[in-house]
Amino acid sequence: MARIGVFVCHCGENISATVDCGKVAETIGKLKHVAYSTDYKYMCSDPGQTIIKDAIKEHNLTGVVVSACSPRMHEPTFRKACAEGGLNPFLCEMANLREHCSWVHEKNDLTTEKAIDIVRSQVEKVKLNSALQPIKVPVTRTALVIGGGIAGIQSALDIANCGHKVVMVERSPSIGGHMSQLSETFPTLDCSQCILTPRMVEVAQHPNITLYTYAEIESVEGFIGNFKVKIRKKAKSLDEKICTGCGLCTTKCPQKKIPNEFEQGMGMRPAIYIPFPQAVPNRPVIDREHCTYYIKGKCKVCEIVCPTKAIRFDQPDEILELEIGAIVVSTGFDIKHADFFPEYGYGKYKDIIDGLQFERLASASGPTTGAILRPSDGQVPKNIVFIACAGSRDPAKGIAYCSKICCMYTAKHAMLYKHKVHEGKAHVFYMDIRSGGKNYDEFVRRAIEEDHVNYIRGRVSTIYERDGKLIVKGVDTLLGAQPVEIVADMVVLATAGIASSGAEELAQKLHVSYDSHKFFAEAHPKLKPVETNTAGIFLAGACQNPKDIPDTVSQASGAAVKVAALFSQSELTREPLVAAVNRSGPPMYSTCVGCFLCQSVCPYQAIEREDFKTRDGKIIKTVAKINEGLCQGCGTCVALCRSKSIDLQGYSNNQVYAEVVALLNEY
Amino acid sequence: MNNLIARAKELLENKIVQVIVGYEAGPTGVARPAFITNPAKADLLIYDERCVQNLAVYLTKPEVRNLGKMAIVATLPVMRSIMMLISEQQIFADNIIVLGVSSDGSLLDIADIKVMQAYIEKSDLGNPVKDRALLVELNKLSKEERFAYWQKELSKCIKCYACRQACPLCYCTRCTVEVNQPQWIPVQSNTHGNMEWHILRAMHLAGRCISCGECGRACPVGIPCHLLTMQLADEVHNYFKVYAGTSEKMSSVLSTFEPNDKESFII
Amino acid sequence: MSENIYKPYLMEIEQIVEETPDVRTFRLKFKNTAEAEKFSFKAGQFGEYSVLGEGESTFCVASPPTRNGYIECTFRKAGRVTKGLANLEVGDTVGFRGPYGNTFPIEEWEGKNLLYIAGGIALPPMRCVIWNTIDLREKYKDITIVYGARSVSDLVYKHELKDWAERPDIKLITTVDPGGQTPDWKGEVGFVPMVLEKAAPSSENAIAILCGPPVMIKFTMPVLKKLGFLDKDIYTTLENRMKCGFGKCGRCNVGKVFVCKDGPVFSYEQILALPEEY
Amino acid sequence: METSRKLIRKQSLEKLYNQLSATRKVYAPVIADDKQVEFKYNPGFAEVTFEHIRSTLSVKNIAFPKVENLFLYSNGKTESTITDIDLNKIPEVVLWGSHPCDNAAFDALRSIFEWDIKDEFFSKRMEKLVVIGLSCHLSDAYCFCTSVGLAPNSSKGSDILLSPLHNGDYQADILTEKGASIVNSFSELFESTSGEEVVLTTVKQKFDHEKVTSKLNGAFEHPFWVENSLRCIGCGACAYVCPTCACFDIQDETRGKNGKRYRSWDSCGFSMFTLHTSGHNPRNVQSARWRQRIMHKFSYMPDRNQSLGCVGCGRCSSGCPVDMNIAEQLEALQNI
Amino acid sequence: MSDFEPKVVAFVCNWCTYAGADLTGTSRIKYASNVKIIRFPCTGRIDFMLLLKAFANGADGIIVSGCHPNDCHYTSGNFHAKRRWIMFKELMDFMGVDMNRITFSWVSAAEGAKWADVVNTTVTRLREMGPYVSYRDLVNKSVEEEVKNE
Repeated sequence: MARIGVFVCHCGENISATVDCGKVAETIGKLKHVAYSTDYKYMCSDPGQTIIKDAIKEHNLTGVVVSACSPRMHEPTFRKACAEGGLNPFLCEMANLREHCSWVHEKNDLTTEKAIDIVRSQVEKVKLNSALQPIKVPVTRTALVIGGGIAGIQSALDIANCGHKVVMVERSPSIGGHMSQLSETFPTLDCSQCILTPRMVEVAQHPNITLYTYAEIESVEGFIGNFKVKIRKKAKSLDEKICTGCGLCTTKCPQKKIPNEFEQGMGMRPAIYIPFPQAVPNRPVIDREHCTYYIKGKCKVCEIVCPTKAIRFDQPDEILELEIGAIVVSTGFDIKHADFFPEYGYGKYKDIIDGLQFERLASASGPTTGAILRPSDGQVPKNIVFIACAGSRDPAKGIAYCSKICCMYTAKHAMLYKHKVHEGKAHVFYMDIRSGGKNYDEFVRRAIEEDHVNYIRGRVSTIYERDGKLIVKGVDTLLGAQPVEIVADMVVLATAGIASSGAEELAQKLHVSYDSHKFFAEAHPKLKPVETNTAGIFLAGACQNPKDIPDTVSQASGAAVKVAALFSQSELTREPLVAAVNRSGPPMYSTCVGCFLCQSVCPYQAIEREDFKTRDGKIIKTVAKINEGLCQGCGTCVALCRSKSIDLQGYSNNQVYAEVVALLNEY
Repeated sequence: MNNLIARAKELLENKIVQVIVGYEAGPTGVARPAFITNPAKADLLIYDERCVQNLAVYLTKPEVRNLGKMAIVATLPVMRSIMMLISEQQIFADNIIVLGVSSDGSLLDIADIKVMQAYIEKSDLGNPVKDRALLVELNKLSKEERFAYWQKELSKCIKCYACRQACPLCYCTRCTVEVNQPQWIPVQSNTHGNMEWHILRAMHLAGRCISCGECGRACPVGIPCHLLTMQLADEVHNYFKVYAGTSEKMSSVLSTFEPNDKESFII
Repeated sequence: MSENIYKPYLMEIEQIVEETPDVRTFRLKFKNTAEAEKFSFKAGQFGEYSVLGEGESTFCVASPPTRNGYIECTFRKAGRVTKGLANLEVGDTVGFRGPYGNTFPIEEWEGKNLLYIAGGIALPPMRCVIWNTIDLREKYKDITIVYGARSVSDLVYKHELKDWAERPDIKLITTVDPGGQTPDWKGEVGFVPMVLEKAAPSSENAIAILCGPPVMIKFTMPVLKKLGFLDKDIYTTLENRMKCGFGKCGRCNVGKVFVCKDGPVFSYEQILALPEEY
Repeated sequence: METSRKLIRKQSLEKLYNQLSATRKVYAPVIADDKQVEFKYNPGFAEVTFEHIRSTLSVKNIAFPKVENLFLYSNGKTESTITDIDLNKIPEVVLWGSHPCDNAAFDALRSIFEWDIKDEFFSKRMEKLVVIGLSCHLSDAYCFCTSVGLAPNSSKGSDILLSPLHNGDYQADILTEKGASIVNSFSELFESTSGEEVVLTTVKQKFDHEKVTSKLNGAFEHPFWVENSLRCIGCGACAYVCPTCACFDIQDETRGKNGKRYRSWDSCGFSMFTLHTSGHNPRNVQSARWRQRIMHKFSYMPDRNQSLGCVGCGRCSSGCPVDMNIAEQLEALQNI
Repeated sequence: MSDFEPKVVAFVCNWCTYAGADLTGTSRIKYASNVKIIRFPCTGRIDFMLLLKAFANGADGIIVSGCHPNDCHYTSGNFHAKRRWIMFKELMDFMGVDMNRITFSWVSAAEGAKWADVVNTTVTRLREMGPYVSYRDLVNKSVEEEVKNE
């Protein structure tokens, strides 16, 4: 039965000044199935809403068209009013007579006719609306945090402190990420490890956090609130429960010539190792790739020396299966390796290093215990050149973006150098100084003005060695592109921040989109910077794009709030305006023929497969099925589906067709 | 042809397949699809210039599938259809054996899908030469003349849907024309409704048409409706540099995109 | 002007009963009294009901010929036409063509016991003959009605079921599928064949009329046979798709038999002779 | 009425055509640009072909149009009104030069449309139709009229049957009152017969239709249907080109308040033809649909309508994209 | 043709062009009242058949508009739409349907003025082109076809 009520709003005079609202109500009232039609000065006011509610009851309305302002303005208001009047809120539609009619046209008959056409099309649409119920999706209140850098640590702690369970997965043997490698942090120059390590410990000890290091994501299935995640715990080759972390094995390991990742290759480590002294967990792992036992089949020194007999050479990788409700991706970034710059002679000249290597040099816990010594001969460099934008903002190198952190850390590096080598000279080649941020520009000014760092605006074209010195040739564009040549002892390249290795594979496992640089893509660049296109998966930190610690921590907390909000209820309620693939009885089951082209257009991976089977399990037919938890209702699949087997609630084929016909035909 | 018959016999005798989908000669001399299940009848198989139907249409026909594993005599369009059907998950590569035939009628050795792909890739994937000429002629006409041309042609359409049924890629169990909520395409045949139908069909084959021309050939009233899909096949190649049915993993152009797709008409 | 056999009578909806959330019953009255006077039909016959603009749909006349002046139809909202019907209100216009088809041979049944067995939405096609025989109650001996539905809310004609239950001259057994009962449900719980087997009505001098979904028919037939019913004493209706209703459009035939002309009522004996095309 | 035979000279034939087409609608065969033979209203005599074997489409649309309005309606707020089609407006049409098979098909159609309840739409069109048939002097491998009880010069369904003579003139058999009235109005054009021989093609008999009909009884479950319909792709070409296929669909089409209920050709070959709303389909495979087509024409119709549903024109086979050759299949059927 | 007012249907996405048209309203920028808007969640939802149906029901022109590339609320709906329109346009051109009667545009939620401009240029163009007689004739002739035997 269709009994439609039409309520035409004057909006004060906003609509009635150009549209004859009375005539609209009267004309529409003559339409088939329109049981009630009226106009009123302010439909959104309390009395106006009361008119709607009363009419719903009195005329037993099955649909309501409020002809007023933009639905983007008041649709929620009137849907709520309908619900209060006893009508399913999704049986209410709005005809936009204000923004799309009265405000943009002159007062004349055509404008009123247009208003009538608009209302008529909504009447025809609402007749085909269905009473919808919000979709409820159960939520497993456990979060997965992928990556144990500062972003992951912050998110995990925030979520855990909200009282929810967190699983943190870190692929290296310790959490801490790049921040643990840093010496001091801009703009305050406080010690990075001093502020980070307590957080690391807190993660390890938090009752709500389960930490898996040396572990990676194997696969992710399911959807928001209901992910099924498989985690591969790589074999550490020791029993963590027995190991006391005494470190004896690491000192006795005969294989000691492995470039130390934590030291950015500026130091060596054994095959069984704890990445750094403050590592969490503070237990060694055996690097099977370099371990003599795994290579040659004998050695086992560590097993012999271990006081607790914790070494397990035959330990297999372990696959854990977890039920997860939400995922925070905080896999961080890498920096472009400096061999990307053959013109700068990296690799050829030992004294050209990258920013992270400089961090290690400057770090009190680093290979030089904080002394700035050049790698080639261990001498203190007297003249040091920092080159910003090494790779960044260079479309020719394929990296058009700004890595954002380099300007600041280059200033910091120059400052640290000057603080340690007072007589030394620091030069910085830069393109622009980007120092937006609290106390950031002051920090750079300090480097220039107090520490007398020589800032040269221009690019370095080449570096070559002459007489044991590095000749840095560039231009100073502020001096009219005058050539500059600096004889340096050491050069530090602020190489571009790039997506972490394996980011692409992980994005594919998560069904999250990523940009052309393999950085994870946010759902909306402005309004959903923390969300991804896959509901229930959020981003924190530099896995999205290079960012500094404060930004990373803010976003990490933002992601944590998103997770906490999701976990605030045991069920997730979603607007039911989602797509659905039709179903019917056997033998057809659905008119869907299973071509799954819809799968490739869905930005949300909301289209799944459903098999219909015989009693003995033989597949009769496989058809598409929409996961209501993931579908956002864009309808791209609907327009693509050739057999018209998918339809979209609220914008069904029948509805939009009726709208087109009703806009153009009088009834 | 003898090779084909021998191979067909061998496949049937060794029970590698249960049916050979190929061509035989009908009583009036025209070639037609044949379904050989008995090795003794493999001698009926022919392959020559009369064999024009795109046999891939039978790969999705339930009663043919019920016969068991099949081997199919496959010209280039059939092979491309097979690629499309695999990529659209209608058939599984493992369930069919491809008896490839080259344009001169010799039996190709299509051992597996990779070989087939290589064969397809080195073939001319554009529209058939005679149709190219027709397309050039039509494209030379003015807009008004083309509108008149198609009106005249489509006024002949009787909505028998032979074009649809003959197309290996029109495998839907329910076509849009059979949807009545809403009634997208009028049930009756009239020029306007016929035109809507042919637009719909061409759009549904945009990026999927493998230029076999079967739709136009099947039309009992002689509407060159294959030119519609072929024109789009050309456009797909112009715009997106791809040909349909060249890989089992391919997704049709309308279900994928590149952010930098070029067009010149959106303001 | 000669008769246009495709032109429906225009009927006005006089009354609407919401049987279940998606099943409604319309009482339709002829707009033209001359047409009303000319019109007559018999139990089992069907018609083409139409919403002008949506098309026609085939249902049996659900009211008995013994009640004059109106016809009733009961339909479930499923396709385009029934959705169109579902949108109508009292006072709206419905088209009706008919009556078409054969009838239940109720004259032949006089003096016999009648056993009606229906499942779900298949009670409406039987309601006509049920009421017809009830209205001519003295001509028949025992009347037993077994009616089952998936759940209590799926039972149609709830008020009539109540009437029938209260009548001493009718034995009514209602049942719902396990799980479909409500706390205050007083009928049986179980599938129709089982309930029928339990009730075990006698096949002595009896006719069984059976309508329901194919799966119900499939499992009820053996029970009827076990009870001793002969194929010729079991009646059912076939409901093939049709457009014209009078043997021209070419859709409804089962082999040589036109459901629209030779049916919809068939004895089980006749059904067994048909090829499997229904 | 008593039939009579006259002679009409070639030049007179042209006069007859021109005079007929000057005063009424004449539906005559022409060869179109694309070489297909089609029937057109009132083409010039020079355009009219006498040399065709078969037109692409049959001429059944003259009595059973591919789309035909059944009535018009208008929906008000609650009131609806129906307006009848004025069948008296159906014009008188002369069907010119159609072959005996096509003309016999009108009888087959009549056996459906006038069986039991008379379909006025069809009957009225038939009433207004005068058929001036043309015997066949050409045929091809698809023709099989002789197998279904007809011949290249069968007079069934014609009002006047023209048969070509060796000298280029035509013999005219006047078969009905309608035919006679035309001959009477143009009596100056007709002469007495000359004894000249008619030129007729010979069509080989391929099967015995009575034998087929009797074989079909009880052949419902025969594996023949599946084996011989594998090739069928399930289009409606055969039904739409067939002169006797009469299945139709009824649909509504509305624009604004007003609309029409029409019927349009349909085909039992379509998979959705018998689909129930529930999803159940009594003829759910193509073999069942192919069987229906043959059964209907050669078993059900003879049984119920006392008419064979086939006139041997061969269109379904020549028009079939996959060479489903009905004559071949019937020949095989009589021997199963 | 001076007093001819074309009927125009606009198919727009909810997040950009519909909002942009709202902004046109709040900015009180006037435009031709010939255009009536139908709201879709995304340009990706717009079925090309609906455009044909608009012409079939008497539209003289059509506007299709959504988010600029990269701005899609659903990230990629407009990219898919773009490909669809490329194909549709080429097919229509090939069939001789006048594509000057369809305006495709990207109008963001901030481009209220652009929306008014898109509408006005389209309507001005359509006024010059006159009613879509050839398509309407096609539709009307088709309606008559079925009764040509009468």
